[in-house]
Amino acid sequence: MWNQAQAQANAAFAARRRNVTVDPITRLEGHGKIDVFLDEKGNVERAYFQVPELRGFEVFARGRPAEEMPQITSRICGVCPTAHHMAATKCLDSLYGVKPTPAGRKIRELVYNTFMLEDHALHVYVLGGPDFIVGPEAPAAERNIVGVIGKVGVETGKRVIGMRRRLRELIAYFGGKVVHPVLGLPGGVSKALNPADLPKFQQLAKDAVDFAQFTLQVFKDIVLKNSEYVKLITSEAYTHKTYYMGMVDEKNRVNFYDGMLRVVNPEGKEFAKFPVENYREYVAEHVEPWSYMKFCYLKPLGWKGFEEGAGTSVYSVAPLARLNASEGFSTPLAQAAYDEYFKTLGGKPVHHTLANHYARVVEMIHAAERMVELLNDPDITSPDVRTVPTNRPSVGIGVVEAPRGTLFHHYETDERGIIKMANMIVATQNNAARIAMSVDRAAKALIKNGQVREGLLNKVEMAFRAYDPCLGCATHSLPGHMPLIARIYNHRRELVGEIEQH
Amino acid sequence: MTEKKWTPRLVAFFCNWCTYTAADLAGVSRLKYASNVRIIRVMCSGRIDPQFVLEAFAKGADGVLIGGCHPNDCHYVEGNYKMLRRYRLLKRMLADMGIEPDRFRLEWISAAEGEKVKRVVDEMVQKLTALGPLAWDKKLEDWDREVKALEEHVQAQQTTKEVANA
Amino acid sequence: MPKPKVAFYWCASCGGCEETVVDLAEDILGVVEKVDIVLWPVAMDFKYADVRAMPDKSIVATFLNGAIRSTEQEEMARLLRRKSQFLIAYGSCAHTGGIPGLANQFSREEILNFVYKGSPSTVNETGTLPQTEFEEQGRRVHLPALHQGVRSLDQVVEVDYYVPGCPPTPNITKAAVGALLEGRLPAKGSVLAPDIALCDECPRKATKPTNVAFTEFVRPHQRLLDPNKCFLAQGVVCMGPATRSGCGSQCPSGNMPCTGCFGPTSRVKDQGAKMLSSLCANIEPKDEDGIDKVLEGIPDPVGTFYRYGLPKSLLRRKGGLPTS
Amino acid sequence: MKGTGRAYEESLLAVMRALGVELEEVEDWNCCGATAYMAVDEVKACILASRNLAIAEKMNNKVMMAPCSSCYLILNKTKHYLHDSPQVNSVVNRALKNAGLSYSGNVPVRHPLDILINDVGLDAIKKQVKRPLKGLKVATYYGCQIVRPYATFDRADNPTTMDRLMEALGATVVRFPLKTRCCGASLTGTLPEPGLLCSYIILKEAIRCGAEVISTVCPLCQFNLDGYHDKIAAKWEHVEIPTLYFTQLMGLAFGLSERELGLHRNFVPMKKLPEAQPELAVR
Amino acid sequence: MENVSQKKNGGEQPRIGFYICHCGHNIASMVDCADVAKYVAQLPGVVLSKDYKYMCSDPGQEMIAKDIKEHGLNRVVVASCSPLLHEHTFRNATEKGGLNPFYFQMVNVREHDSWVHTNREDATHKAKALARAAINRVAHHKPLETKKVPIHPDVLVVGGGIAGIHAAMTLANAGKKVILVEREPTIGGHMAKFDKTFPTLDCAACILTPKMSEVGSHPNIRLMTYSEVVKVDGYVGNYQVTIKRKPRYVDEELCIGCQECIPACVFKEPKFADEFNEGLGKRKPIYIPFPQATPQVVTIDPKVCLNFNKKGEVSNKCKKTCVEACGDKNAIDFTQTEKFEEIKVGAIIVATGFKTFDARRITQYGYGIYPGVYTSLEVERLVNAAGPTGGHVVLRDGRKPESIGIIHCVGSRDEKTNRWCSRVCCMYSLKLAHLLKEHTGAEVYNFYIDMRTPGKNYDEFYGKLLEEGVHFIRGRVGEVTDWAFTKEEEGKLVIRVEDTLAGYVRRIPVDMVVLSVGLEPQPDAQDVRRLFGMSCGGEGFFLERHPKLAPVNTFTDGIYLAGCCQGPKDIPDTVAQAGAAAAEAMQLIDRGYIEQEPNTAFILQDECCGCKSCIPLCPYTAIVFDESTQKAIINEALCKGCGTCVGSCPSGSIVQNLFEDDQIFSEIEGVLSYD
Repeated sequence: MWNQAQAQANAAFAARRRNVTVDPITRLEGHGKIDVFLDEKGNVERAYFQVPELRGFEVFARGRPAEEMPQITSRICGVCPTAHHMAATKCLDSLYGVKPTPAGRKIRELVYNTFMLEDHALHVYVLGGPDFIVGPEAPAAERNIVGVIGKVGVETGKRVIGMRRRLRELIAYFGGKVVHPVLGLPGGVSKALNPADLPKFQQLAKDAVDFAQFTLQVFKDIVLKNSEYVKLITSEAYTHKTYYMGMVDEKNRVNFYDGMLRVVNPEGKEFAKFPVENYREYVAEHVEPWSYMKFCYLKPLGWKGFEEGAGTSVYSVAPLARLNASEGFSTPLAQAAYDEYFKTLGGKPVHHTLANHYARVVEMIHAAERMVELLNDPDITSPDVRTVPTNRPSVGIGVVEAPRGTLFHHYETDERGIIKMANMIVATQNNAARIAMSVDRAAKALIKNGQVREGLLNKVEMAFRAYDPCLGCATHSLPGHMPLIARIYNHRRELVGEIEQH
Repeated sequence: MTEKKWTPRLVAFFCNWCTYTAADLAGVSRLKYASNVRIIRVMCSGRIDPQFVLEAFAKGADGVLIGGCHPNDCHYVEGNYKMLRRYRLLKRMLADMGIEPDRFRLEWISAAEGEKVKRVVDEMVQKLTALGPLAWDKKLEDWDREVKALEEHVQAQQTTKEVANA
Repeated sequence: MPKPKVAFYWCASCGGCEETVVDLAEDILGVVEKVDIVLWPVAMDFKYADVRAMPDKSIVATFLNGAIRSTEQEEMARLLRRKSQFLIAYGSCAHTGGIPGLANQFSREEILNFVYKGSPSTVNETGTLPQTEFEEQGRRVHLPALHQGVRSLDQVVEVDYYVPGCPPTPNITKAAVGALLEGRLPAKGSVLAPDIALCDECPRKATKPTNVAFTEFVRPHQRLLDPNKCFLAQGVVCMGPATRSGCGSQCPSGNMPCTGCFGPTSRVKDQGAKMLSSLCANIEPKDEDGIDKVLEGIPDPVGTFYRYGLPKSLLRRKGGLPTS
Repeated sequence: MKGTGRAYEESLLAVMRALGVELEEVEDWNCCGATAYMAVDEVKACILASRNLAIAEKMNNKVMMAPCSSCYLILNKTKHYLHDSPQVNSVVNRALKNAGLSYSGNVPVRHPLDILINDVGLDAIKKQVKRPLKGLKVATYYGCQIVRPYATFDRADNPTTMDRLMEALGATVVRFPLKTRCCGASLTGTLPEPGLLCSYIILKEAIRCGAEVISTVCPLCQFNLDGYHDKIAAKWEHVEIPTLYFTQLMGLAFGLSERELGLHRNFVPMKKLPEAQPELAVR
Repeated sequence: MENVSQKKNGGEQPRIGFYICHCGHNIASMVDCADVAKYVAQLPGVVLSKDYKYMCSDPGQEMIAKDIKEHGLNRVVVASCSPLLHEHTFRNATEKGGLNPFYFQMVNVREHDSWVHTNREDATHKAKALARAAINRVAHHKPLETKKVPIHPDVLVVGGGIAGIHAAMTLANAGKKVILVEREPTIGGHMAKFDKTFPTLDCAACILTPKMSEVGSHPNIRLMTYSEVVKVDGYVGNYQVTIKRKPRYVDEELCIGCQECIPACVFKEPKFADEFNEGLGKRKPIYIPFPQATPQVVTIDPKVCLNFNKKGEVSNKCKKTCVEACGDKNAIDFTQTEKFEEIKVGAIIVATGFKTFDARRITQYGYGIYPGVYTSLEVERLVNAAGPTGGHVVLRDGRKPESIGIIHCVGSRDEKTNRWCSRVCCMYSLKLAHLLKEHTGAEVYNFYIDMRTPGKNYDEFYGKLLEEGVHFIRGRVGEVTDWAFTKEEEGKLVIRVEDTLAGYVRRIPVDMVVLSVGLEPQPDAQDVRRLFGMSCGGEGFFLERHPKLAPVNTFTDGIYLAGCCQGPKDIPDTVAQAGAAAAEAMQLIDRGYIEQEPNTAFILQDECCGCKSCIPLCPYTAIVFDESTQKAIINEALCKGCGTCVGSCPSGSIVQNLFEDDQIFSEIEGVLSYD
């Protein structure tokens, strides 16, 4: 029996081996790769944006007890582990058909919004923000946290760092660890909030709201007041007309933790609104032979290629998309910022990729306000944090809005709750097609008649850094910062240029 | 070594008081059994650390046999039960790692049962012969070769690069 | 005198290790002053070319996290090995293979086939798979090849020290950096964490009785867990006794059992085997059926005992899989 | 059994009916190839026997009951041969194939005694007893074949199943050392002298042991012990004692009529019959 | 506890000396010793590698000592027989050479190789692999000190038959304190029931009873009759034994054995089966088994005494005339109850004897069916002057037998019952044939399979019987019945047998049939085995440590075997073996201490995390949790060295001396690396 299996495996391997050519002289680790091919005139014929790695969590999840998935899948990404942890935990609720206790649910939401705020802050100040705060033209060596601190002042820097630490303390309080927390179990969470600790967290929440608004102010002062930046944001190079997806509550307001999924078309009209359990009817993944990343599209429309506008089936997620796909926020300050956001950028929907940065700041405010609400909820300190599941498990689907967009987990188990099948669609993957388009667009816009202009790569990098692509999630490679290597081939397919950018 | 045809390699861990003595008895009684078995003596089957079993497989054993006193007869009261409990889960885990159940066996053999030593060893060697080589040590070597190959290539490539730079 | 050169790098990891370094927060600034960081992609720009250009051994210490799965990662690991005096395997993946190491129970083909063909949301009539070399209208693009299995760093290059954990805590990271800068280094090959198991620092230690005999194993979701009582005393599998301490027993403080990310002590070759041995020996029943009944509580021994260390276990990889 | 053993069949069927045991006659059964044939050509005998087994298997019965000791022995012997010897097995199955049959060895061959004691059970039998054989002294005679060489349901040296059965019927079982001694049946045909001697010894000893009736399990034995009293008287002395099938005795105890039990077919009449219990006498 | 092995082994480079023993031809015939030596010579750390005819011989041992000095060896490996046989020999040799004896490792290439394999190439191959394992292992050895534990000087003897009696006397006369435990009311065992003993025909009682009374009065012997061992704890040199004393309702101290109580009993006539006379005689509820019983103390049988009810409780229904008869001696005490007593001893001799085969199991011989059929043991009583018939051989129906058949091998050499030969039956059958002929003048027939008469003057005795005109018919008897075929047979028992010498089946009518029943293990042998941690052979007799070299030792040190509990044997062999067992016990306790294998375990205090996993695993509660240090510690004195805790310590913080992880890992690596 087992011998047969071995034989088959070997045969399969031998068969594959013929087309897997192990090429040891490979690209350097961690690079997203862009191969640009020119036509006779020296204009861009085609640019390939590649993601070079794959780990296969879906497969090695098999045979594991379902309750371990929140901890196992959080290792997909160490930057947004809480997103995976929470999606998996909700997936367990659905798997065991168990409803979390009020306290259990609210603690999850609290932790999740805290994480949202913390993660967005990381991006704004450390990963993506420097492009604007320090400036896109600034020397690379300064476009980092140190540079940011230089720009906004050590005090602010300390404030940012301090706030992030306190936010992460709250996550650690419930999750044991900040990176890869352990609180999630079907029917609730593992640990209750000790009333004695409530005040310090309430204080934190208040400070968080101030911090979020302060951040919005910083963004306005440094970015919006700078017409150069605004021109950049709204420029054609960074604009794609696609569909947008996001999770909304019963009133179509943004919700990170729970709700229905809503999709709007390039005109901003509702295209679909569906319960997460039906995701397979709306979302599909397309495979290209030149990347380990799969490309999502709207299943009812079919794969139409890397097209935009009316004919496209490509959709986008993450802050920009969430705001486009919703009709506001449930909290006042965020709602105000929401209205101002669309006013500033000329109404819904906003197609400017770089507007993600702005939308992100708006979301920070909502996350902070939710923290306040939840910490003032009497349920939050109830010791009754978990319902022990009693139903026979079979299929579970759990979805949350990760900082970088909609995150799908889907498990099928045997009656003991042992995983038979696991499927995950991670945030960045939803954006993969649009990112590829952005790269292609940037290349076409910036390479003319064989003239490869300097700064090309930074511009290209900005194009997708705005998505805050977590390729750690999508496959692997580094979160936020995406080192690049671009190779330029002429129409005779000869390598004519190679530029590294870090 | 001249290349002779493959025969299974069976590592046996026998407790000093019952099974090892039984193996001695088998000798004294001049019973004849397969020479593939290699007996390692421990004081009690309770001493047998699952690490030993894994190590034996990893180092190339095709099968592992554990011998202890019959239930209630353990020289140390209950050591054999401790081993039995480990055995039940270890066997399942080995299966999950692709090692067939027939390759791992626990037998109670009392000091008087030299006959049984013969029987069990012969049976097991027969089963292992049927199963064919496990050769875990070779598997790991092959696997290491996967990276060694690249190392050499990189070395070569590196030198050429340096030459180019210079 | 010039500041010692230090590098941080990542292979097949989730980025969580990098987060930990960022989590040193204020301390980062401190570190930055003491050393000259020549490579830290997560937070600072640099050029690989510069690294390649450096003379061998010119980097004092490289902290490398992540397991080795692709040819790229392997090549980079070799490069940094050459350039560094000390290569430090940072975090579970580099140390023992980490959670991605669980892929060693499956073949590369199983993974590719499910991800690109089998998964319920994938539409792939043509059965396309990513190719290491792909050509369309003469345009040829490459992808790095995936290795058959996942490896810990020391299964690819020589490693001087290990910093365990998934991720390592800021404390032991600080301690490690400190030890390096002040040259207080233990024997080569040491793990830079206490060589004593987790119970030693676990706040629940006192609540473990001396006569635990398991009549059942409880999976965490099956019962409400006492937030103060030893998990083993509650019948919940906790890897603490077989796992290095140094993390400050974070998971137990989150009211969940230890899953073993710090790896075994220096005296143990195979963390899983040891934990299995200790748990089983203490089972109450004496008859096979009774024993098996109790063991039903451990449905996935490999995932339970080798959650972070399958590639570094004695067997390393499931048998019968292609090896190269 | 249709011939000499007629009474056995009748009584057996009657008793089993009373006990609610379903019996199905093997369709188109043939001679088991016993005694004579077995002595000449074992393999051919096996083929004969296995044909019956094959048919029984085809009729998917659970067990095959062989009331005749010879048949019981031969069928079992055949089973053993087929099981132990691949050669015999192949020969036999080839032969069966021609007849469109096959035998896998699934149907066990069992003796009525075995079934009565171990399946039906003495309690069930006791329940059926209407006229206990009070005070009737029985010598239980098993004959040479049902416990040798395959002592499957009783021990070879000193079988007791029939003893227990008779006691259950209320009879008194006398100690009878010749329980399993040969009755000489197969000899009487060819060499009358020693054959009759065997029968004589058994009858004589039964009487000496104080038996009023011999209970037997085998048509041959019954015929032999029952049929030659005058010849024996002529040669040695007059030893008259009735020899009944154990099933006939059961029938009597169950209150069945002598006719349905075929008692009229016996040469030596059963003089002392258990007298009806008053309350039962009414019907 | 500071066992030396916590010191690392100096870290000096191993310089290993390897020796492979030919053991005459035992090893050399199947293993190419020279080739093995050649192979080992090139292994790392090996400085010399030799093969030699007899390593265990003096020259062999001296060679080791000499080489150590000359070649500066610091490790020694010998490949020869089983370590259970000669490990100590070679450790001493190693020590003579000035090394710590535990720098030695032994390879078993005889019992585990040359003796069990048939292909020289394979056997040699295996020898190399095993040798390599030992070479690997010995490099990890550490210096150890054997622990000396004092031995309790007293000895326990279990069973008061001739074996137990002789062993007890031997020890007592050597000045050892002995506790002799017997479960019956008197010592004497089977031998006390015999009439005469073969081949000398001297009266058993005459030679046994003096020994019995000696035992009873010996200052060094404490006699505990009507008692049973129920629990044995401890280990060699220090056993704690719990003994159950059954109430005999008579105070042994006060009873003087006058036996006036017996006639006084309310039962005027003895009417209960008398065990001592195999039920052929009768006794009263208050009785003494036989006149020379030791101790001379009566016993009351509550099962039949009127003063007890069915449940065996005192009912005081009886007039208790016995108590009156006893008068002011006040020996009779109905208040007695079961008592348990714990004693300490250094060594134990098990002499629990045998039981005779139950002849009922062979129904065709008619025992229990025909009154004329007897067992040999019954006949012993029948011919005995002190027996139930006063030595007159009369059948149960009062007749005097004119013809007697003695059937041999009843329950011996028989696939259906017991496979083994009981060794004594042929001889005692001859003895009984003689005695019966002597007493009755009857015709005596012996039915035998083979006559087995090895032993001093045994075969001569057989010859004597032939001259006496006893008939010998070779053939296993088919059946014994009472049905007559001819006039002569009427009223007789007819023995049907195939006379394999004459070659035809015979019917032999006799008046009396004697079944020479074989010897079997005691029915409770398995429980006793567990009690003392011994093993049983397939047939159920206790297993000796080595059939040749340790015939009275068991696998448990300090526990020895004597008499038929180890296997059927006659009186002289039994006595000789009892003496040997006594000598073994003496050489143990006279040493005053025993050296314990230093294979105890200890916990690395700095490394133990205090998870307490090991504590419940120790069957000797040697592991305790030290609240002050919050770590577990092992009490070395209590540790027996099973290593279960070591194999189970999740952080590898427990070490077992002599069986350290590294040592075993290196052994595994070794056995697999040579291929």
